[in-house]
Amino acid sequence: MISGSFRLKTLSGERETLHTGSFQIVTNNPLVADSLSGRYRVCFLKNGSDREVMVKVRDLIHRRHRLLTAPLSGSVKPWETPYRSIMVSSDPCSAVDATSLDLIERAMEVINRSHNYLKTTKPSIDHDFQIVDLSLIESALPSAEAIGRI
Amino acid sequence: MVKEIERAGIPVVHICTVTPISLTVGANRIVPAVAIPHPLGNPELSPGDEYELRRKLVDKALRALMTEVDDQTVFDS
Amino acid sequence: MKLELGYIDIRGIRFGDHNAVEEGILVVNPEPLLKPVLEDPLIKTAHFEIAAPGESIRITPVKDVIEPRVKVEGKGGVFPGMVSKVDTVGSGKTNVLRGMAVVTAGPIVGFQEGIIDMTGVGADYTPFSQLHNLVLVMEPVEGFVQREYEKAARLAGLRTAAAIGELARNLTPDETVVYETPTIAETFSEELKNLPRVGYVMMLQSQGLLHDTYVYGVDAKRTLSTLIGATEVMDGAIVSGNCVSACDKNTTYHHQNNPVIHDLLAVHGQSINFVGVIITNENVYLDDKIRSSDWTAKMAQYLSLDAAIVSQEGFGNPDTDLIMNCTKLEKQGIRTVIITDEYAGQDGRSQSLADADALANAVVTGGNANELIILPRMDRVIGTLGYVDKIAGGHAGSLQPDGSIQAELQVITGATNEMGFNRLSAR
Amino acid sequence: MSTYRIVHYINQFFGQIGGEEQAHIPAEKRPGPVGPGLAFKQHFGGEAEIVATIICGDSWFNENLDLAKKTVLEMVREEAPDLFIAGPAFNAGRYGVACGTISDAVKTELGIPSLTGMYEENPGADMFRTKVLTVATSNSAAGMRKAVPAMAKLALKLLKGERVGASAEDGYLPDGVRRNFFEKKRGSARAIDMLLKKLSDKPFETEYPMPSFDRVPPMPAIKDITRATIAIVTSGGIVPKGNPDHIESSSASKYGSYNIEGVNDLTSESYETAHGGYDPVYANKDADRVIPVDVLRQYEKEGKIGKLHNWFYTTVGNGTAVASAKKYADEIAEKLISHEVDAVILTST
Repeated sequence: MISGSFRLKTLSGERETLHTGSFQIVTNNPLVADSLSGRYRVCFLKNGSDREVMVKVRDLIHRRHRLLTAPLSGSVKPWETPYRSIMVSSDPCSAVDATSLDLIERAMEVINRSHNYLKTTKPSIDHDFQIVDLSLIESALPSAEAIGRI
Repeated sequence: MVKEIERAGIPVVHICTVTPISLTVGANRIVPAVAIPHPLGNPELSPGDEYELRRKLVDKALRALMTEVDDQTVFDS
Repeated sequence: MKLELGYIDIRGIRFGDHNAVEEGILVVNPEPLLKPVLEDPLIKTAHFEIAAPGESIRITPVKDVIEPRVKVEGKGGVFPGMVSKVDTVGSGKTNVLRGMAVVTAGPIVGFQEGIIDMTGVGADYTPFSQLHNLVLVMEPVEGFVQREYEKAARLAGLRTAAAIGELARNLTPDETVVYETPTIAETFSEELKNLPRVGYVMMLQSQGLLHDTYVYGVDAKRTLSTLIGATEVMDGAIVSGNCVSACDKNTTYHHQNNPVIHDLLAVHGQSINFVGVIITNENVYLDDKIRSSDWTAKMAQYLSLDAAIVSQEGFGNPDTDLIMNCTKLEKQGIRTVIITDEYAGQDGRSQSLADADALANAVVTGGNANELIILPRMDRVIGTLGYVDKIAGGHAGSLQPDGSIQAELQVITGATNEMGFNRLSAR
Repeated sequence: MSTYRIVHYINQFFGQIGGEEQAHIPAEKRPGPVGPGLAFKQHFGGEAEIVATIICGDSWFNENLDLAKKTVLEMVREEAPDLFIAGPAFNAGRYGVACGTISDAVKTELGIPSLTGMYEENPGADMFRTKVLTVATSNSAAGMRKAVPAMAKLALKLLKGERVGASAEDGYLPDGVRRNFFEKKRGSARAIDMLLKKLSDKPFETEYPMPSFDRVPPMPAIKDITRATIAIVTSGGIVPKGNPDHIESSSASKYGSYNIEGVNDLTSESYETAHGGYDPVYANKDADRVIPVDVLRQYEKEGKIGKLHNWFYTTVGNGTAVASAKKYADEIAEKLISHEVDAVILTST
């Protein structure tokens, strides 16, 4: 698989075209780490909070990585689930991606607000939250893998 | 914040890494910065080179302040 | 396309020794109906319960709500690609058991929400309190795989609704309404060409387990935005596989009775020219969002639309799809109105949406899903209250010692529907 | 049944003392209702009564703000009312500001529920609608007949502790709090109505206004930069080491002003960032990377700029969170003007 960004030579100079195949998944979900680490690059924040996952992703975006999946994926509300998995490009682009930044900042606002809510998530349903989070990030894999395939 | 200061009658140059955001918040004179964690620096450079980089950005900002604009303008060269 | 809906009004449901609709009463003999349900190895137990409007009954956790129908004339059968074989529906004649629904209830994951109260404050917020509900309560076998059990429960509901609908095949409808949609050529006819060309962009939740929607049996997340006939939607082409976000998920009943389609057809030929329906998905992968919204805008332009109504499903990242759809349409000069709901916090002071754009200047809201309500104790619970404490992580709904529930509106099935099914709003 | 006690605030005109020529009169208190207060009486249906009316000149209130607030608050306190009503002020600007100011003060300082009324374009409306329930009125006193019943109805709700409906239901200006209510039509029908209006370019009202993105015309360029005083403002959260003002790391509720007289270079010993919105390592190591004090000091010495203003102002803000910053941005702007700053370099992370 080719990774990184293609550089397209045009008459007006060089410009970036497409982020390609290579991606990483930032997660605090042990089930995602277990299930996907073998096949993909997974950055596992063990015992990390959903907020810490977002901070990690935000810092990557600041370092010019591009956000590939919606940070608030799923309709399980951020104040319900402790798990979050986000896909980010493995390699940096040439500039900070404004859309990625906008999305992560808005998502973090929602998360910040949600932490004012009472947290009573029970361990017995932990595994179900993990399964749903895994399913959400898995739903992005076919699209992510399709790119760069010729 | 850019808008409130400019509205009060003082010209503002906004040094900002992500220019689309600067455009959204309504800055009129915009100078693109280096990176979010270090808008006016680059830790990979030697201290001398980093100062030089910052000096050039400040020059650009001062030039922007001395330039008449009638619309939002990005000073990127 | 021309679809004739024959409405048979159901005024009550009772158990009996046979299955039939007799003078507006649905008589249910559970055994033959439950037999195919229980043949699924993943379903451990299944039984029916009956809930009528005004009764002191709480149904929870609700998975889906389905209106029983039967295809009497024309191509295809009910729920094509799911229950019947794949064939284009939306024309001919379909009989509808109006005033009732098959409701599926029971656990799928440990944090499920979805409450239908048949009386009290909660009943005001869910349209399903007004229906005679035949509730199919199911329980999975031990050690089930959620994804497989969701499918089993989904199909059980749809098949049961189909079996009930079959009872109406030879009945004479109480009311018959004909819905007709034009071809593209007809939208340029003499009587329509001077009316504004209006389209409907219907967004479908499509993100993974508990968040899926199926179009003719196809998982919507693996589709590009496409055109579908208004009467196809009315005739069961789209079904819900969505189990979370009770207040703003579209149940199968919502799709069958899509209010935007219904109301647009009602004024078609008078104040507007209803050109067509575009369905588009809400995926997790950002490039999919960009591609799907691009495609929506392209198709709207291709249809030469002047205006469009965009309806959303769910909360959070679908706000991004919603804003993308809206702004891309507006930038092409297509006037839009969007229908959404809000998560403005319990105090109503937070930003309502996770995305925003000045071009989205015409918004209809289904209300603030975070608003707190107190649901009084009910005499009878169908399903289990075991999830109420865990509903939405335990703090959006919690069971009080007196049996009442303090909850955010989001736990109520259909409360803030984003197709505009309800009268609820916020300012 | 005892009736609820209300104190009513009106200006010299509605107090029937006189027009603009009497606007200088200080606050005075009279027992019972006066002017519009009499109209309120019939709408209270005996459940509430105006026990006292405070009449105050608009100029006197606005020109002696602190004294006026203190005087009126004292007059209200003496009556120990259950509710305070100011106005309605319609489109009278100074009257509107006075009504907003005093009802906000009564509410926050005396803990007495308050209510006012004015036209939506009254400057007082913009300033106070999110603080005090403000019934929407027409732009002139001709609208009294409509304004009084709306205000009276809301007053009784407040007195009885009943739930306040949504702004569209109870007729007050949107106050930034989203409240649910049932519309007459379902959402899909409302969407079609709205679309038809939008299509025919008729005015329509969105049910959820998006956060606004207004623009400010650019100020003229600096003619002679070598004589200009330049100030640094940053949303990058640079603060003296230890964060003396405890600026929060996100959605900060305050800003800091810090003196840099004699500071030629920001070092890791003396400055850091309080911002939680980015990786702080680089800024903590050298805060000049966020605010270029070193370069500007050098330029000041070289005469390339007139002067580097001796204070810098710092906030914490994500690029996208705009609205919350408005309040302290106004305060910062005020300080900059009073210090005769000619231009600002604003840096964001």
